[in-house]
Amino acid sequence: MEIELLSFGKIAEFITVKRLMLDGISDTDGLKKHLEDKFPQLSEMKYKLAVDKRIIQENTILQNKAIIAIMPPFSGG
Amino acid sequence: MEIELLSFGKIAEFITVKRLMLDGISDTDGLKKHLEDKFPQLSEMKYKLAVDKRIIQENTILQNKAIIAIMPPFSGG
Amino acid sequence: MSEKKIKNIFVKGAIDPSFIAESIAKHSSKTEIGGHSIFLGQVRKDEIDGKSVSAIEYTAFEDLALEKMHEIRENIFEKYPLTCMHIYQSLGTVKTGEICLFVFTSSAHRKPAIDACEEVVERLKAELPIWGKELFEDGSHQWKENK
Amino acid sequence: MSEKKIKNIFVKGAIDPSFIAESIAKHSSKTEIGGHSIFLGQVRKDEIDGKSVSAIEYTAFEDLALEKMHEIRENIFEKYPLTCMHIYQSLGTVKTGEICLFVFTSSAHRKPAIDACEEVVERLKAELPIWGKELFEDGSHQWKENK
Repeated sequence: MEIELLSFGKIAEFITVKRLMLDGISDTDGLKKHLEDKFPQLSEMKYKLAVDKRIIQENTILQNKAIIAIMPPFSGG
Repeated sequence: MEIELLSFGKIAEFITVKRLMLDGISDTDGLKKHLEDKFPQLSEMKYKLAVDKRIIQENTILQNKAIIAIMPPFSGG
Repeated sequence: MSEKKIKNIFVKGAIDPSFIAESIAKHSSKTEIGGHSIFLGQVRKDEIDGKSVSAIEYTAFEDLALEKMHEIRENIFEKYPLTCMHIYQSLGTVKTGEICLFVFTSSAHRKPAIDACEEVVERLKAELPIWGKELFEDGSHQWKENK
Repeated sequence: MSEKKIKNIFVKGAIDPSFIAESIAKHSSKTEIGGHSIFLGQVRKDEIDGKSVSAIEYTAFEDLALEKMHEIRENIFEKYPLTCMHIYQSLGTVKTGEICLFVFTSSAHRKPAIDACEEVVERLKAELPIWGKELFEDGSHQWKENK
């Protein structure tokens, strides 16, 4: 399965890859573990995921070609 | 004793006298009764007095030449 | 704020939006500010018994109002960590749709500015000897009452 | 408000005080309005370890932010009897002392405008995917965190 990655703010400084091939990963919990292994800085910070432009609060099944946004805490305003 | 009267808002429409000679009246309770007798409209509305630019909450002794403001409910802003 | 310097708050007629813009712009040099809260009162075209308000004519017991405002200002500065506070109230005639009150508070973080602004508006309306006379299009009038 | 018309809130760079004045002036024809509440965010020259912030550079996940803002807008209009609500957030670089956020609510009586304005500011800061990068005078940076 292939997903598209959008990273923002501080996270965009160390996750610059735009596309990811996932093997044996089918949901966002699996994706989080994969990303935190690959980018240890991520495991030290708070972040949220959005799947296809919807912020998710709980584990979510991933579809092929999903667009995943990785977002650090918001600081607008 | 002579006092100066300042009337405002709706009250200025019916109390137009600027000076008042008071006989046998020594405090604001006495003055209120006197004014309400003389201007019956006053007894039908809420109003506050200020003596020498201080809004009074309770009965206050009047001095000669006191400046008394008669003020209907405020409506600034 | 402890010396007794009474600031004027009264302006003749409506408050122009360009005056508000200038007030805001003046704060760009105060770089410790993070948030501004502004309240504007606008004269409403109320309808009463089929008659429309065309303007409000404001009068005040000015000396007493300014002293009272000074007291409120000192209370508010004691209560909230504000950088600045500016207050302007119209006297004379202000037409419907025009601005008659401008309260402007600023602080490093948003909360004090927001809370102080609201409190100033409430206290100004309740405590300042100012009266609004609602003028109708047919020449009649009624005295405004604050809620 | 029920049809899905997503309004843009983003403006490039700082928000000019004259733009705020124009926004206010446009409401003079809405004579059912009695009160406007405005919140302005201004970029603060914070000092961190002896270094001063010179600007904030804002980025956003724009699509998601606009959808979220639309949802907040609908909630706020359901909750408060507002006449209007306008929201502008800067993207790109905003220097210290400049305005980066403009929230503007209006209602017949003051309370809904004041409460709605505060709620919009709080929700915007908490819920919109926007990020501020504080740029220091020496070229370094840190990512802003909302409190």
